[in-house]
Amino acid sequence: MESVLKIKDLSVNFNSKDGIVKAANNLNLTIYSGEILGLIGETGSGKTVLGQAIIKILPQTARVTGEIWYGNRNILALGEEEMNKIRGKEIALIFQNPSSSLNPSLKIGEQIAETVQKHQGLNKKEAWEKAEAILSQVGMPPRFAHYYPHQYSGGMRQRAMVAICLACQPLFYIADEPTRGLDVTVQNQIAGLLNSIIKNGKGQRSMLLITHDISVAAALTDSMAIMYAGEIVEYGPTREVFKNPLHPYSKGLLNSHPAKGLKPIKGFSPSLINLPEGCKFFSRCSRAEKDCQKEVPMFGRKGGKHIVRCFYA
Amino acid sequence: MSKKIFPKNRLLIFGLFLLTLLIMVSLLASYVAPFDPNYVEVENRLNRPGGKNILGTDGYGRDIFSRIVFGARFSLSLAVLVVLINLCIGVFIGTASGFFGGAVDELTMRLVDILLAFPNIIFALLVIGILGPSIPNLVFALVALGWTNYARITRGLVLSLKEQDFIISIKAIGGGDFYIITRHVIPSIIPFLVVLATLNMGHMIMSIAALSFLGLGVQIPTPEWGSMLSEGKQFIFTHPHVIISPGLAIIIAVFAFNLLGDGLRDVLDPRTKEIIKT
Amino acid sequence: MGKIIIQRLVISILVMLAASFLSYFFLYMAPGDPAVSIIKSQTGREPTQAEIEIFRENRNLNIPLLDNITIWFGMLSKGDLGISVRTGEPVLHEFKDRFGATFLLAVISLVLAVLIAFPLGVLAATRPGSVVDHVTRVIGLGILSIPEFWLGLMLMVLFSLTLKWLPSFGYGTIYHFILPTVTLSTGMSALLMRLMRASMLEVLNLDYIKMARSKGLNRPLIIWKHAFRNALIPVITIIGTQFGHLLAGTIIIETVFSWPGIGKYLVDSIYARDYPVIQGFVFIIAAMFVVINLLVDLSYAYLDPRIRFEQGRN
Amino acid sequence: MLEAVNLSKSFYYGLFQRNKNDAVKNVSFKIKKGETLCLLGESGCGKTTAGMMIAGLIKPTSGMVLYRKENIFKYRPKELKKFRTRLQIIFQDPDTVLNPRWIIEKSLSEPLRIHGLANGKESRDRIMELIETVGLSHEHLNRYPFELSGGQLQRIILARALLLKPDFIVADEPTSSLDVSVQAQILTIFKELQKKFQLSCLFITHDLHVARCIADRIAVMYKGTMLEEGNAEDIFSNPVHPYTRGLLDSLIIPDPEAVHPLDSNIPITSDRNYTGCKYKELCDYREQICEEKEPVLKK
Repeated sequence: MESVLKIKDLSVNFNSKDGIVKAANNLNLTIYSGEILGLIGETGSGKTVLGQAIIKILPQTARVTGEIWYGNRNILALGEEEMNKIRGKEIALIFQNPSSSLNPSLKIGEQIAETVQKHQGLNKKEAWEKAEAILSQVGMPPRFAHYYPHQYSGGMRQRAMVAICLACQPLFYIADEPTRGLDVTVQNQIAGLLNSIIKNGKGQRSMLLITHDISVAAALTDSMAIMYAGEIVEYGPTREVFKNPLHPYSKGLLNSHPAKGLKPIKGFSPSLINLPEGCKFFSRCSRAEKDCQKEVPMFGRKGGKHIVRCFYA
Repeated sequence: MSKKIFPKNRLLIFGLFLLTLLIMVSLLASYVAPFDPNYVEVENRLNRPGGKNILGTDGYGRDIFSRIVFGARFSLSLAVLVVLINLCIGVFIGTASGFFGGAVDELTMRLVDILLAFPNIIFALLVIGILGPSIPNLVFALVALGWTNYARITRGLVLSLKEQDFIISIKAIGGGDFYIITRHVIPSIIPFLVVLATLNMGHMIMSIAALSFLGLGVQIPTPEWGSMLSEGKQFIFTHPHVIISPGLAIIIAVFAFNLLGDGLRDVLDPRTKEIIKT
Repeated sequence: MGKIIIQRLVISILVMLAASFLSYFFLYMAPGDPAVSIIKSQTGREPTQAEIEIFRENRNLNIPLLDNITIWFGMLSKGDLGISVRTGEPVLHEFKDRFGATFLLAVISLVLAVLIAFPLGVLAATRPGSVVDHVTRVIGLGILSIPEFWLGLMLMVLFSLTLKWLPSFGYGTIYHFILPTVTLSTGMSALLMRLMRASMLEVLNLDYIKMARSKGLNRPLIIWKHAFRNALIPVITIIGTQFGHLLAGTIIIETVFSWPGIGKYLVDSIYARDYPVIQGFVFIIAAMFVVINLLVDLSYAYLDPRIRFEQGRN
Repeated sequence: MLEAVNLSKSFYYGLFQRNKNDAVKNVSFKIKKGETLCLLGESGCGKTTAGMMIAGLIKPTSGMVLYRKENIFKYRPKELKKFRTRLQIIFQDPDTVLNPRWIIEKSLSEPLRIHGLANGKESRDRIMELIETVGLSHEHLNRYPFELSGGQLQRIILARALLLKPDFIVADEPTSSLDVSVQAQILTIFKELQKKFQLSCLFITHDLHVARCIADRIAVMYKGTMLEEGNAEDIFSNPVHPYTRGLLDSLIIPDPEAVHPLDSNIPITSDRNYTGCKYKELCDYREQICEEKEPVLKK
């Protein structure tokens, strides 16, 4: 399989009054064409930062180091102008919380059309026609193009968000918690929509699905990476990770789901400001030994593509 | 980050410094002022700044610096008085109306809407124009409309607080209305009121000065900044120094309050929760 | 939408009723006999009993307050605001003659203020923490601390007296406009600039701006189409409420520059205790203020579709 | 223990209050001692309003809430204050439940102060005991709410709720703003405490997974009405109402081997008030009678 996006040693830090927030540390990740890669993590694991780093819309206070290779271009080295030719056209970001991510004073049709106008050089009328076509593609009547976001329900707003991202038919999608805060039935619909976008892409389209919800990850993703305290602790094909989670955190995370036993992990996640030395999961881990506290474990390969960052897994 | 916050705090501290200076001056006016502010010396009229009268003398030969110093006492205490009365009325009505809602709320808020629709100064002009210029009338004119803004803002704050879980949860624990208002609601809105009142101080000083300038506020022989300007207006083309320094005094006082209010607003912003603690 | 207009109209009518009621109420509370003071101010001597009686009869001062108000509303419904004691002209005429000058002064100042404030505010907001931002912030705060009438006097001293570039007062040529409008718009633009900056800063931090960036739109488009429009909404409301401030400013500025508008006339009438004029003018100004507020609400609704389509919640 | 009888709440809005919105309509249920009833439904179905009425914080338009056979809305102020010690409520978003300007200890001891039970050492001992029961330590007492994570705050709130030794808890989505691993912690503690103190509970949630873990009985709500009520196991193994069935079918489970019936069609429903069954627009089994009458609950 061909790789679409290669993330190499990516670190993201923020300066804050209380110290440096290490939101992401030395991330390495490859996304292959045609696949949905799930990035699973809880609040404060740094997963949202990664999505915004790829498309370079982090706030100016962020310090980003490393490389993000998109094809033969390193995104982190590109200028704003070149980036604007990629954003929305080749890489699209589906935001969490569509209620605040849609511009309240512009019609949905306009919000889709402006992207098309910008990237495909169409005039306003053609762009609007396109917008209506895209809306029906995501299962909404074209007349909804003339409505404002507040006239949509929560689920429809998320659809509109997907429609905006779909406007220029990009090949790479980043979906940031697309199902958070939605009702069960609507969650199912949005998951189905995202799945169909990638699966109908003839193996050309791929997606980075950022989520905290392991159910959604189980249903949609081909492979998954689990993040804890700014680091990826485990990566592998979804089925294997679920069948045989190797990292103690991954095990804990899966087992704490109500449908899988509701067995809690003890302790609390560390703050991203004062990260401990060595393995970040040390203090909560039942299998930890002394050396875990001294150095960060490297990734170990456990057969095929399944890798884990733990000395004792 | 620290770099961004620094100038803000510096402005705040500068405002505080100016204000302390003003308060000291007005409290110790009789020690600071070199002359009696009302001592008329016709042969010394309209002296230019310099010499024994630092800021010169006015049309009656009175020492301008001394008049400004005593004027500070007058202008500041009058503004403080008006702001405090407004604050008390406004907070009382706003809290009652926001917390208990219902028909009383509906009525008071319509009244506030109506009163707010009146331009402040025009209303004051109307009141003073008919009742005649005097200090009680001036205070009445500025209070009659002034409380509405406090009431409106307090009500808004109380309304949004009332819906917050932490207030509802106290209710669920068994806390009564009086307990909730005095222990949770009022303390939560105090920072906002402090900012509002501070910024309003500057506004009041200017309004009082403007009315006095028109001859409708503090009356002429009294050393007050606005009335000094009103008196000095006739000498503007011959002896502009008569109106320059009282104007600067107003600017300094208003600027001090504005700096303070603006700085406090940044510091007390509820979104920067960390700061409230310190 | 219709609901809002109806609500506002009801409030507007109430405001105007309250305005006229208040002006009457205060008239009755006025110290001393208005008849005496008015005749005195006209003739310059103590009035005789007969003169007072005639005056009272003419001015309906002998009948009770409520009846008097009814009469006034009756006149009002015919567009009659009474007759100026000072000039003997109908109040409405006096108003019409002077309104143009005031209106021009207010509108030109407002336009000038907006033209200065909006670009500066946006500029400061798009570069938070920069030199431009800090300078505009401190200067803005400083300008807001200057009393308008004093600024007017200072400009007069500088440009008319010292430099002799511009006329110090009066009305007529374009040069006469410069000092008053500059004076009025200075404070206003500082205020609007600060509001614009704050509003813009808030909007620029919202998710939909990130969204617009992620679509590959370029910066000017994001700032003006996505951010500015939404940032404008709260500023417009303030402009509406500031109109009262502007009117108040006009009154004082007109006195300073001897501008032949309604403000100066109102102040002169107050000095002369010309009650019908005070009453009538306050009423008209309140009415104007109400209309402006109504217009602001409408433009607000135009800018913010959430309000335009509001079906009524609460 | 506690009984809701035909609870209804309508909100009126619009010019002259012309429009009416039935947030809750004729909801009835009983909760026995030590039992957990789960009120299950999607956002906007009226489950929170129902919970607030049970807690006596919203007055119902009609119907009543019986606590130990007494209507709580007929209580005199003194009785109501007593009732407030018997029933406690836990909110969805722990970040907003404590006064942001107070340290944790002050907020924790507040119920004791309100009811005049705070006597220095005794109150402190009770707080210490509870704070350890919920897995925190005394060092958390001197912190401000913003310094603690959502999970820690929810533990504090749990401790505060138990301070007055209540026998009934209304829990309104207590874990829906928390991460899965934290949710597991809170739910585990919650279950332990419930057993230990013999608490009855009305547990409001939209999460079927959570409902399954925590409920003895489940009541399904949709657009303000109750569609189905029964034992938790029965509801999950044999749902009767088409809506409940649809809900269970659309549930995504955390198992990549499972077949997920993802359905990307969206039904567009209207919000208007209408006659007949509330679910008719989406129902596969719709018939003429559904248009005309609103069905009533039957065994």
